[in-house]
Amino acid sequence: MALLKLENVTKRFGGLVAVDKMSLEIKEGEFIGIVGPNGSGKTTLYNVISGVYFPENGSIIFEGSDITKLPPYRRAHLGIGRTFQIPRPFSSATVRENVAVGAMFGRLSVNVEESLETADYYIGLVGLKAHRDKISGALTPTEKKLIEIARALAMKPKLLLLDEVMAGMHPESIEKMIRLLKEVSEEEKIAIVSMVEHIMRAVIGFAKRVIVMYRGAKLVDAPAQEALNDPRVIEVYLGKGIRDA
Amino acid sequence: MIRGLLRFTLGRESEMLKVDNLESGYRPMQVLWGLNLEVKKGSITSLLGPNGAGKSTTLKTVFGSVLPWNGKILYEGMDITELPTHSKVEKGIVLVPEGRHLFPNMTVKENLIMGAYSEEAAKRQVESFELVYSLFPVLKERTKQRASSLSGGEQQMVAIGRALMVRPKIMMLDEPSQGLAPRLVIQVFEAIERMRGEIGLSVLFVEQNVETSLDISDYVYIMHEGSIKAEGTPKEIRALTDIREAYLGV
Amino acid sequence: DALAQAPDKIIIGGPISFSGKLAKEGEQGLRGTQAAVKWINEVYGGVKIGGKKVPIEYKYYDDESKRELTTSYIERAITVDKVHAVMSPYSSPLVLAGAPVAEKYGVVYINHGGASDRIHEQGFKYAVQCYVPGSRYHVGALDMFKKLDPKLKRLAFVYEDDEFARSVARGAKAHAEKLGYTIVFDRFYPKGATDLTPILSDLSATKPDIILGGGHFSDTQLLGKQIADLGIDVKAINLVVGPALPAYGETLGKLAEGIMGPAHWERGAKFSPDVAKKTGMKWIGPTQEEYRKLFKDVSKGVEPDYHGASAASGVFALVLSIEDANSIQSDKVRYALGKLKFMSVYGIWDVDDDTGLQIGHSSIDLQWQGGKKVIVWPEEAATAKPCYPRPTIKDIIAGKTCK
Amino acid sequence: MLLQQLSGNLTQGLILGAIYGMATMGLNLIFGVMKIVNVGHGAFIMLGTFVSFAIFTYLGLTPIVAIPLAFIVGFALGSLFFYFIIGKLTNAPELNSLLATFAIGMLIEEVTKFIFGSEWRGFTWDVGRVTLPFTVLPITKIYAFIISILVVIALYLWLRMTRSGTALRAVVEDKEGARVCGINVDRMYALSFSIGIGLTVMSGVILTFFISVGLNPYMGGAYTLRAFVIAVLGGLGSPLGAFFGGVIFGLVENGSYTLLSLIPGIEPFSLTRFVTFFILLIILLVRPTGLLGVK
Amino acid sequence: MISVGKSVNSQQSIVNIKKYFPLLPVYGIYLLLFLIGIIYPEMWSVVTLLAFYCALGQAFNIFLGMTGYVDFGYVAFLGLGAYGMALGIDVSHQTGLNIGIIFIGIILGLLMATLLSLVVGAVALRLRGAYFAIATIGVNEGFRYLIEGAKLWGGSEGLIYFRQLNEAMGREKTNVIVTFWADVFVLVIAAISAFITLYYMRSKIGYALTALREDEDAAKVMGINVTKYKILAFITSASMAGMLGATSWGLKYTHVFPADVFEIHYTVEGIVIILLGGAGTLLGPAAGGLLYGLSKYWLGAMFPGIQLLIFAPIILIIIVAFPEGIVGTMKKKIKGTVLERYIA
Ligand SMILES: Nc1ncnc2c1ncn2[C@@H]1O[C@H](COP(=O)(O)OP(=O)(O)OP(=O)(O)O)[C@@H](O)[C@H]1O
Ligand SMILES: Nc1ncnc2c1ncn2[C@@H]1O[C@H](COP(=O)(O)OP(=O)(O)OP(=O)(O)O)[C@@H](O)[C@H]1O
Ligand SMILES: [Mg+2]
Ligand SMILES: [Mg+2]
Repeated sequence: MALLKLENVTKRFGGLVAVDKMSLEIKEGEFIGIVGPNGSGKTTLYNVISGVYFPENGSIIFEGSDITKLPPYRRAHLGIGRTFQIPRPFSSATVRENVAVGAMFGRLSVNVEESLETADYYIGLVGLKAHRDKISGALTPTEKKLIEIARALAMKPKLLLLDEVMAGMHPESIEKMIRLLKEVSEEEKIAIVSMVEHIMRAVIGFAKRVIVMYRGAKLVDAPAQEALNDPRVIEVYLGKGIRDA
Repeated sequence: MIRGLLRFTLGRESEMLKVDNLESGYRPMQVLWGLNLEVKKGSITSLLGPNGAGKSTTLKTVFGSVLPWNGKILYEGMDITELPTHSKVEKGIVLVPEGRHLFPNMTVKENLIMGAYSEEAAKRQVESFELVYSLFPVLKERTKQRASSLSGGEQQMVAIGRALMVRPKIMMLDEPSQGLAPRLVIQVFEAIERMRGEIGLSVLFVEQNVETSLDISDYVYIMHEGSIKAEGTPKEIRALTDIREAYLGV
Repeated sequence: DALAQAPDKIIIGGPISFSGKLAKEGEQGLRGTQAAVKWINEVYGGVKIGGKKVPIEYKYYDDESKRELTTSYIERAITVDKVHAVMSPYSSPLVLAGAPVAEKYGVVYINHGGASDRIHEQGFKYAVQCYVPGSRYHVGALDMFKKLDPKLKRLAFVYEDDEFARSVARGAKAHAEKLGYTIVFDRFYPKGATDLTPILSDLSATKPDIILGGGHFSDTQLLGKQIADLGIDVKAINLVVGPALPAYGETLGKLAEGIMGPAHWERGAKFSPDVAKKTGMKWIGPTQEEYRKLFKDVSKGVEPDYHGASAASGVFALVLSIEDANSIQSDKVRYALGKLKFMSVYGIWDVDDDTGLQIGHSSIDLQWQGGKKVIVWPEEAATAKPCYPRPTIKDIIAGKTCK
Repeated sequence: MLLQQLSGNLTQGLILGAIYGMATMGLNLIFGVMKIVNVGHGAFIMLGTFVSFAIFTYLGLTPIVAIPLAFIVGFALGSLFFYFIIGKLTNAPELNSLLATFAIGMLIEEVTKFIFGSEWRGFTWDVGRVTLPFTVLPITKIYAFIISILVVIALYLWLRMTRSGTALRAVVEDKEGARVCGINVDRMYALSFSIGIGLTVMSGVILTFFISVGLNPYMGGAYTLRAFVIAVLGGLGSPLGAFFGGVIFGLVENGSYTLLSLIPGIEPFSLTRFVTFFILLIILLVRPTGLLGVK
Repeated sequence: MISVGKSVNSQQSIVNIKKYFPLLPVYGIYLLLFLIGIIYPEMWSVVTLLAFYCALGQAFNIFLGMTGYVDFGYVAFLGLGAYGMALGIDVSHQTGLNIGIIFIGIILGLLMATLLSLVVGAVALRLRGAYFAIATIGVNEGFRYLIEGAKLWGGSEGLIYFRQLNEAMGREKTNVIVTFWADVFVLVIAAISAFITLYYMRSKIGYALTALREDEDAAKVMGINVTKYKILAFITSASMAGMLGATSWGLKYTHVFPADVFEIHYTVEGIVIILLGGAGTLLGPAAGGLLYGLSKYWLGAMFPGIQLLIFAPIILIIIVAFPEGIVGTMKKKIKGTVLERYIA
């Protein structure tokens, strides 16, 4: 059974069709990369899956049940966790409190003490220990992205949606982060991680399967190397072959 | 050796920007700890380093949106440490900030016009438009579109274009390639090179995209924990394997 | 033993609005009290009690027109300043808010600022009223109109929508019906309204002969102004509160011409020791002119109006009743207040023994004539003849006056 | 008859509404640029009415002279408060500026009381009236209407056509972006605050053309409340929206009276207030950011 | 092994008690107020004033401080509470319930305010920022004019019921209840509100409220039922206001006039108190209430007529000097010291 299934999902903004009749199936245990030119609808797709926006058309099935009309917090309870492309930590709260919120209200919904412990664990994992008790608003954009990752992980999601978390990250950190994601997903049985990214070495290092979006629709859906060597992808997205990028 | 000598003798004329022992931060936290760097006239200089090194803070302090605590910022030999941002812009220093900061409800054209806000720049508005459109032909097709509805890459171009409308002598860019599709990254770097080539602009930029940065830069600084740890031409930096690995991870 | 009990001085006090929306009336009350106290101490020589004469001391606080501060300061006056009687704040709601505190400590509560009948229906033991109760405000005016023009029938009521103005309206309505008037318009406008055009256009359509209405100062100003703006010509206008105050004519200028209003007191009122003697009543306090001088002394030049005179009468009533009781004990003083009937600059003062409701005082009616306030009713007190009918707005603007 | 009443009230309402709108633009400008809810708004309107009063009563001049004067007074006061207080709070939590404007409003009221006393002031400036078939309009009201419209147009043109106006819009859209364009953001803040206060004080003068009595240091409260509602109705941050909001508010406030007066057993005037607030709620439910508000 | 387990357990319970340490200074203040008022009767007049301002701040803070939503129409809940008391007394004064009618009044006040908060919450909480703030002004003003215009509950003439209280409980008791117990109730309400505040702060509710205050959309995606928590805070705060209105206004003044109890000035005062003390902190409203009340009281007693002229600059100085309120700024200063445990 597919973990997540989208059928003909369409999301419009006024005249603009941001996601266009998107159908997609994600099986458990997959690592997926979603790429595509700027404005091709990747973030919008995430917003539709996590419930920030409701689609005009189509349905979203998670673990066999229809969640198309569920509010975002219910989806979080079911196990959909995400980060935001532009980090949105709760600025006046400390890093620890931020991550604890994820644990507290996420899939397992634990009490305050436990979530603080969980938070400490994930803060250590992403390497924010030194900043644990700092007000999160005072961190750099990159550090804020780490908070986002820790917070999403603390939700113990079954499906983790990462939106450009590596952008602006130091190449070495990217490697580390990819390793970490893989480990965590194995340990915690996060069924799949989907990652939107423009940094090809991150995508290649991470994804087994790559979905290329173009103008709101799926252009290519194939194993990573194959997808990124597709001439259409080079044409609309990469500009040159991946090795040069 | 020769290079050092050259710098010593020719420094005065060719030096665009010089940052001397700069300290700043976000009270109470200090981020920059005595930073020194300089940008030569008509050169592309890049500032590389791990996350949290203080690269953005450096640019923001030079620009003035973060106030310097100590040290000096010299621009064409003139002390501009205390100048407010708008005076710096009038003098030809411009920043393309991280996150672009466009005016979302204004059209592309209106955004660009805002760039030519200072009186000096306003006079040369027509000329500037031609320059921007020749560098970024896509923008010409989008003049009437609202900035918020552009794709990320197009937004970055508007941000750079807007900065060009200022008629700057030095442009500072904070991670111009961040969040851009690979195809657009190439375009942006090409644009940077052309700005230098065609209008002799001095450029100081911060990047994570090390390889490309080394490709187009004339001079490179490597920064860590608030100060410069190494500097040199791309060739020199490429040769310093240990430094490269320690601070750049490549 | 009264002698042993006699204090060195009589202390009175309480909150009064110095800031906030009731500041103007509050200040009048304060100055009236101060003027009366000054007279007692300097001219009268103090309050006779236990064979000696003791001065009065007055303590006041600014309640900012707020209930919280009103009750707190009344309590403070009683517990810290140890006042022998509380001087009330201005306005019925604040008087009501403070009454229970005075009750709790069993201290006489001189209500010189609340005209509502209902205050004295609550069973407050220590409260006595100085104003004419609201329900009687417009009685005199109606009598006057009946006398001036018995054929007149059409009355329009346009009052402010609050407790006080409604009690005025209710009293007026009852009396009007008794006199055989037809009420062609009967509407209220909300407190704080800043434009009365809609209600006045509506009123104008009913073609009344007389307009009765009002509530507080600013709305009566507005009524005067907008009746003129809309060119509504009627034979007479009588409004509560505003027209009785000197500022009314200053602000409306010509437009005030011919507008009438009831007042509890007016400068030049014909109450004097002679009149008192004639009616066989006790007189206390300064004469009209002396009072005005005293008032302007303490207020640094402000002209007195009825809010001040009412407060002054409260002080005089208190002094007389302490002397009558020869004690400062609240129950005795309160009993004496009930029995008391006297005349002062303010006129007759007499309250119901039990409820403390003012029954002796009666209002007079004033009219703006030639830019001055004159007393036109009752006839015995009148300083001029009523100007009736009011000139048309057109004539008024052209400069026609009642003279 | 009813129709005549209604058209009379609507005409009056239109004029009043235009003044309300005019009196709200300053509030909206300040909110738009700095996200400051000026709780002391009414105090500045009051100040304007006193300027008008003083010009007329003490100097014997026509209150029209008070219009530019009030603007200058307001502008100066705005700059002063910005320099010493508001400007220091730009980085503090948003609600602090609310507290500051509350205290500033209080200060203005108390100083006015200190100088003018707590007397209810007023004056009568009469330059004749025009009789329409369904109502009578004093000419001063017509002045007020025309001047309000002119001010709205001027503000609109300033924002759209001038350098500083455009810069101000840029600051509204993105502060940091404005900074990199060489716009002196702090000066724009100061400018918008000063102009906002200037407009507000000026609107007090225009208000006296409509209602020249009932002037008192504490009269502002009613206008603050109304201005808030109008600002939201039109869309916060949109000075033009404020104007339309004002017009709607005036029309509803006055127009609904005629209809409500047909219902027996109620007090129609009080209910007009209920109706305006009710309409506000309905509009907000349909358009959560007001009529012309963005996002 | 076993002993280790035990010690862990006992530590746990200590941790739990420690969670409520920050109540100590707050309750200390309220107890002190009460004792001062009792021991020095001449101080009772200050105590009553301070109790009201503290309670107003403390109750309002549950919503405003914790969610960041500014409810300008907050006073409507106090007003309705006052009406609850009025109607309760009006309806039940002849039942022979004696002082029981007071509790009927309080409960009625609580119910009416809660009911209104449910309705308003369901509608207005969809709006954000200043739009919410001003929509609630609309509710408050609309309610006032509805009462006046439709002549509900006596319309603009309001309800006056000192007589009824007298009839139900006799003179002596009425006096004591109206002028003493009403104020004690107010202190109790302040204390209850403080407890709820801390309870919320230290439980998931507090985290949810912080999250939604900062970023509502992000909070939703984190699994927080934003509407639920917002409404929870709104209703709690409103019901406290209902009780406060019932006692501090309804019971204390023994009359209700719509123009007075829907006076928006009280909302502004509430906001001022919270901000002076520090929004979202536990001790803030108490500190703000004391500061506000004492300044008003002493300045008004010492400089009648010009006290506000002095007070306004004081407020301005405080906000420039303590941008996050007195307690908010203090909290930052004492970070890492022992005091930290007692201040929230
Ligand atoms: N809230 C919105 N209102 C209107 N248009 C929107 C909104 N959100 C997204 N869009 C538009 O929808 C399109 C798809 O945007 P989306 O953010 O999903 O792109 P993306 O693939 O994530 O791009 P990028 O790689 O630059 O992040 C864009 O044209 C964008 O401008
Ligand atoms: N607004 C702020 N307030 C407080 N501290 C800040 C703020 N912005 C950045 N910092 C701190 O300053 C330090 C340097 O940040 P800076 O943004 O200059 O780094 P950077 O080199 O640009 O990193 P990155 O590669 O992640 O962009 C970081 O430790 C960060 O936590
Ligand atoms: Mg995206
Ligand atoms: Mg950076």
